[in-house]
Amino acid sequence: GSAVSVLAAGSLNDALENGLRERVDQRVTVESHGSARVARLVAEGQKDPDIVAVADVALFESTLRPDWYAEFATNSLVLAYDADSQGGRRVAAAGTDGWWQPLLDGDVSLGRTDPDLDPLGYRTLFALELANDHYDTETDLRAAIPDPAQLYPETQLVSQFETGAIDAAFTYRSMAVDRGYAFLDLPAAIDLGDPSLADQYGSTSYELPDGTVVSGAPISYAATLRHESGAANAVFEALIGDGYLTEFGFTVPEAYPRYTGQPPDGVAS
Amino acid sequence: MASRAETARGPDWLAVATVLGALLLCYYVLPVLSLVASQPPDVVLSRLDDPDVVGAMTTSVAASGVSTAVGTLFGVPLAYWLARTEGRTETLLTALVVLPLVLPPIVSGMVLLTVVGPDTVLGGFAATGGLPLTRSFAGVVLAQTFVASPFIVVTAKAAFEGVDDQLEAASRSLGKSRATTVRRVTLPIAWPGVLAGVTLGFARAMGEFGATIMLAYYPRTMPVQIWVSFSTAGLSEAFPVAVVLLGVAVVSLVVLNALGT
Amino acid sequence: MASRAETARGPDWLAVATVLGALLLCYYVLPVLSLVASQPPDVVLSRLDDPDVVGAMTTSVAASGVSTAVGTLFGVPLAYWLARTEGRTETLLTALVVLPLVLPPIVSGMVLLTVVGPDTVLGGFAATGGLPLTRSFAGVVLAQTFVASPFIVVTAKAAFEGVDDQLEAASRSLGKSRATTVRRVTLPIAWPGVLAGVTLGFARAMGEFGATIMLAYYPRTMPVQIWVSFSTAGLSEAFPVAVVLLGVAVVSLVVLNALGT
Amino acid sequence: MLELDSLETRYGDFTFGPVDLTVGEEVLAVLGPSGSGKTTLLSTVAGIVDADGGSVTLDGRDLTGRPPETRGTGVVFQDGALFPHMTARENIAYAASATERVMELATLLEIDAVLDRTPRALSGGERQRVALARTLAADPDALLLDEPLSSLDAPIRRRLRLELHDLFDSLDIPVVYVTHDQRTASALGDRIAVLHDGQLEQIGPSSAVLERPATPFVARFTGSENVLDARVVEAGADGLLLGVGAGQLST
Amino acid sequence: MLELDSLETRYGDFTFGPVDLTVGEEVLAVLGPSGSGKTTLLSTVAGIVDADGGSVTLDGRDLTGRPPETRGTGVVFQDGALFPHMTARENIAYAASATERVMELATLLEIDAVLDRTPRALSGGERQRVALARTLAADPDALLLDEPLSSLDAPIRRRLRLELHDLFDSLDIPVVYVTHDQRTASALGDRIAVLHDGQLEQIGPSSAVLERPATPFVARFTGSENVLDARVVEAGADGLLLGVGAGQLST
Ligand SMILES: [Mg+2]
Ligand SMILES: [Mg+2]
Ligand SMILES: [Mg+2]
Repeated sequence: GSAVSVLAAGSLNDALENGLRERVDQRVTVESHGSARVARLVAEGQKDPDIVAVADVALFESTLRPDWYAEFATNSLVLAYDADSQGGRRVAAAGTDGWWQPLLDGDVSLGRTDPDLDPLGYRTLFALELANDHYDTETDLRAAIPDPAQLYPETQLVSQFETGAIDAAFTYRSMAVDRGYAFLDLPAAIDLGDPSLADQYGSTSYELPDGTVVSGAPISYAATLRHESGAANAVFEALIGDGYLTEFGFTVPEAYPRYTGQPPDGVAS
Repeated sequence: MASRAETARGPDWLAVATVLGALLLCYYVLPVLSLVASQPPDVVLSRLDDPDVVGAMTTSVAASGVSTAVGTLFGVPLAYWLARTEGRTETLLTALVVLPLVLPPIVSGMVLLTVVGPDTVLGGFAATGGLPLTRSFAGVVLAQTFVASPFIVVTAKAAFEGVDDQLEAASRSLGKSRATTVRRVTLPIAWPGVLAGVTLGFARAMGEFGATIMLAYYPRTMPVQIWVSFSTAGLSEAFPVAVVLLGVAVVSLVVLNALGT
Repeated sequence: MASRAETARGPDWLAVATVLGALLLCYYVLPVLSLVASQPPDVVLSRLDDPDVVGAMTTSVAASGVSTAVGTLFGVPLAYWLARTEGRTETLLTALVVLPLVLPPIVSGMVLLTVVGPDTVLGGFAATGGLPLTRSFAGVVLAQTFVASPFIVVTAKAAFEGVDDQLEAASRSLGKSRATTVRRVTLPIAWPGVLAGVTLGFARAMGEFGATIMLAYYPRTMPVQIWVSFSTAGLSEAFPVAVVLLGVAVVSLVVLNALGT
Repeated sequence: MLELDSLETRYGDFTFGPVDLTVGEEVLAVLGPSGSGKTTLLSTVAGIVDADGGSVTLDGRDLTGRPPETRGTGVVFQDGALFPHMTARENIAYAASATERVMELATLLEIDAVLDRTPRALSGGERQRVALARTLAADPDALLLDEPLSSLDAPIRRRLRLELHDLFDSLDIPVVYVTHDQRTASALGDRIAVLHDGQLEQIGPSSAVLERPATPFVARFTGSENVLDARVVEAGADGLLLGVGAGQLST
Repeated sequence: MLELDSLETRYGDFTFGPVDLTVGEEVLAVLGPSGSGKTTLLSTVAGIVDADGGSVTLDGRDLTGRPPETRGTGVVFQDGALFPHMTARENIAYAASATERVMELATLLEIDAVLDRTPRALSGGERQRVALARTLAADPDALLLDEPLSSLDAPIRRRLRLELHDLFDSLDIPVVYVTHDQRTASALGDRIAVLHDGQLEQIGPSSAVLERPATPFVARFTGSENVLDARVVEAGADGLLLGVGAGQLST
């Protein structure tokens, strides 16, 4: 039969391409864009995939409103650094407990993505705000560290980082693992990776240009099945269930997959 | 005339021009060279064993070939017609041909989706007929044709305008149809310009990414494959594939030009 | 000759060609029309009050203007030089000029970063001199020039090749320097072709997105602004900006052609 | 026989015709200054431009609205309009049905020696000979010539004019020869038609037109010098009193 | 005085020269078949192509390696090389330092009437006259002509040849006139140089070269017919026994 089409968040691309694909017998075509774009492309009818997977549950509550969805993995923020650069080595030396100090000192060129365009962008701001309390810093990190000059579109951020133009960048753990970056794991209290800390994360927020306010929440990947068929159902099951995700830097909590709304009978059996 | 030796020389403009031209050439070559040089040949060659890369290569060459052929088949008549039309109609229609160039390819792709997408009349009709216009080879060709064929039209039009239309009148009064006239008189004279346009169009089609990714994504072309490699594994995976693309494109262009002359 | 009336007519190739050309034109126009028609004029006009859109418009026109000027200043001499060079050197160097067309623009941007990025010799030097080559107007110009100027070079080269080089020999033996010769003899004769190339280059620069977003992102050009609008608010925000881009591009192209002729 | 019936063509502001004209197996020289519509006349008859009214008939076949290639009207253009990418031989062979015909015409027009040259390498006279050979190779039912001698230098023009005269005599088809040169018109035309501003001013045997111009324009254009500008001063039963310059003249 | 000293130019397989040549205030006709290097000779002297060896001196100035525009060598090209986007007047004015010079040359070359035509509207003879006027307008110190008559029809060629003869007489500069036509060479050249395969075969006063060809090539090319292909059959003390065709000849 024809291939099962998956439209997925860019950060899932490696896991789906190189993990999921070889675990299923069905032919799968994976297409990836930024999560926000994935949601818009489907919402506005420009793409009509069998399965949609996004990096932020919020997109399933706002832009795209499927009847049901399954959360199937979490991701966390890490601070990737370029071990070949002086700034990068400073970050590494400061370690999990002190990484913010060299950033404050200004001798690290930091990169992050645009909070207006990209969940990774505002999640970085959340992490900085959460770090204030966690490390009990004197300076407000969320106010002191960000600088518009650090902003890049995601593609450019990665290219800049990989070509050594940036010493350190906030990124998803999965991405750092996929690409073999050197990175610092951040404490669970600030890395947005632990669903049990949802309330704590929720104390932070960011206002998008259109006035929408997004609140801090665990980075939870969600997927929905839009067109049921034997093949699509099987691929969906594999996508949300199989253990391949941890190999690619994701975390699959005990409670996952977790359903919101009523999945059809063929799913979640 | 003894004063001849004193003829004002001023700055040596030829040298200045050569330097300017050489600088631009360097600006083209340096990045490409840096790309090629940074990839060890064996790494590049190993990509030729990757079935994804080979598939993308095949799709790229085939789709660029088809969209160049389509652009030529439809575009050369359009160019001819524009060249033989005068006044406001010509200006207006030529402007329409340039419009696709002005749109960023991703926007072109989005807009094309509103015309040939799966839930449009055209797209739905074609899909039920077994030829889906998106996520298909046809989608790749449609995207590439939209973005690349205007170069064929604009360049071929300039070439046709260089052919004296009295030669066509002469041919026809000798009893030859317009088709024969174009084939044996106009096209041979305009050929170098038409071929230059076809070359530009093919090259642009090979490099097309934005509209392709909106309209098709599958089957993957080389630019999409580079994108996938980049987004799964970063530059170190993407650049070797880009070098393969360059190699394939150069070979194709050489073949195209050899066939064309 | 009574048999004249029976001269084989066959299919009416002119009609066939006209239909082919018209179909392609429709393929260009339909999406653009669908884009423009879907946006109520007042929605489009309201975007002209948005400082982001106005800023992007200014950046786009200014940067495309500068990169077209740079492409012309550097590219026309290169085109002239290529046209007057023969044999393998010409083939090889022309191939180099076409290479930037073959690379997907995002890849071009990535590769350019390896040459003019902030941590490269060139980029670092320029940045300390106060002219950063990325995330700056200069970055936009560099991206657009890389992607768009090859069209100027290839088209102008074809135009120069149409000028008999004996005319240049004649001019110089009349005591005119090569600069004067090019200015008063070669360029005037080749002008329509050169102008066509400049038009193509400007249009392509206006639509440039992939390399620009890699090299600059800020200041935002219209294509970047369209992308930002789409990512933050979807098609309903992006398409009106795209219509503004089309309008601005058409006006600029008309002005460019009026200035050029 | 070539018949033009109320033939009319409009080009922007310029209107050619309506013109009625019949040309038998003879040479009609159409004489007129530049801008008088000579080329429009030929182009309309040959179908290179579309007529806006009237009809063209050749040997009884109605040509109106037909494409040029089916009309059988051979045209020789002012500068030859030779195909630059073909040799002289290829130019002629393009129109000829057989190779023998090429050689035959080359001999007739004395261009055997230059058959393998490209148009660029031909002299002006050679170019026009090749163009003529090419047109004749298509076996036209009527021959239309658009000032084929005007770009030639005087000596070669005189010589080719003589040869054309003999050639036209040997052809048994209507020949329309358009020129702005009165001498060429009288040397080649059995009849002369004078064209002015898109209208036929006079038509008749060459000698008649040149000796008895019907209008002041014809007189002036064909070189008669005894035309005066006059105004009617007084019109009586016995004739007109005309004012000419400062004097008067009565008829 | 124009002096060529061991001048040599290579074009792929073809080598022109080395040639030594001195041209005073006279007309040197360079006669040779196509491919013999005539155009290369002129181009090298004018600096349009670079010499690979030797030197060119004009009135004592060493021209070697200089760009064409500083040489003072005026060139008239085979087909005129008129600038197509300029009228005849503009072509001449392009080279002239003053408007009066344009009118003066137009009168000298009898082209006053066609000054406002574009090159396309000129006859072949007019074109070459304009080209000549344009070259003279630059006040050259030497005049180089590359078969300027070869694309003209015979009658106009003969006439222009006569005029050129008088014109050259009135110029007090070296004139090098390149042609493949023996008649033109002898009509115009004070001396004739015969070029063959890039080498000077013979040079001397016109009559001498034509009457006493120094080599079989010169004899054959200048039209002497008494050259025979022969092979040495026997060489004895009293002379050679040559085989010619089927017969024999002893010297
Ligand atoms: Mg036109
Ligand atoms: Mg060349
Ligand atoms: Mg020659």
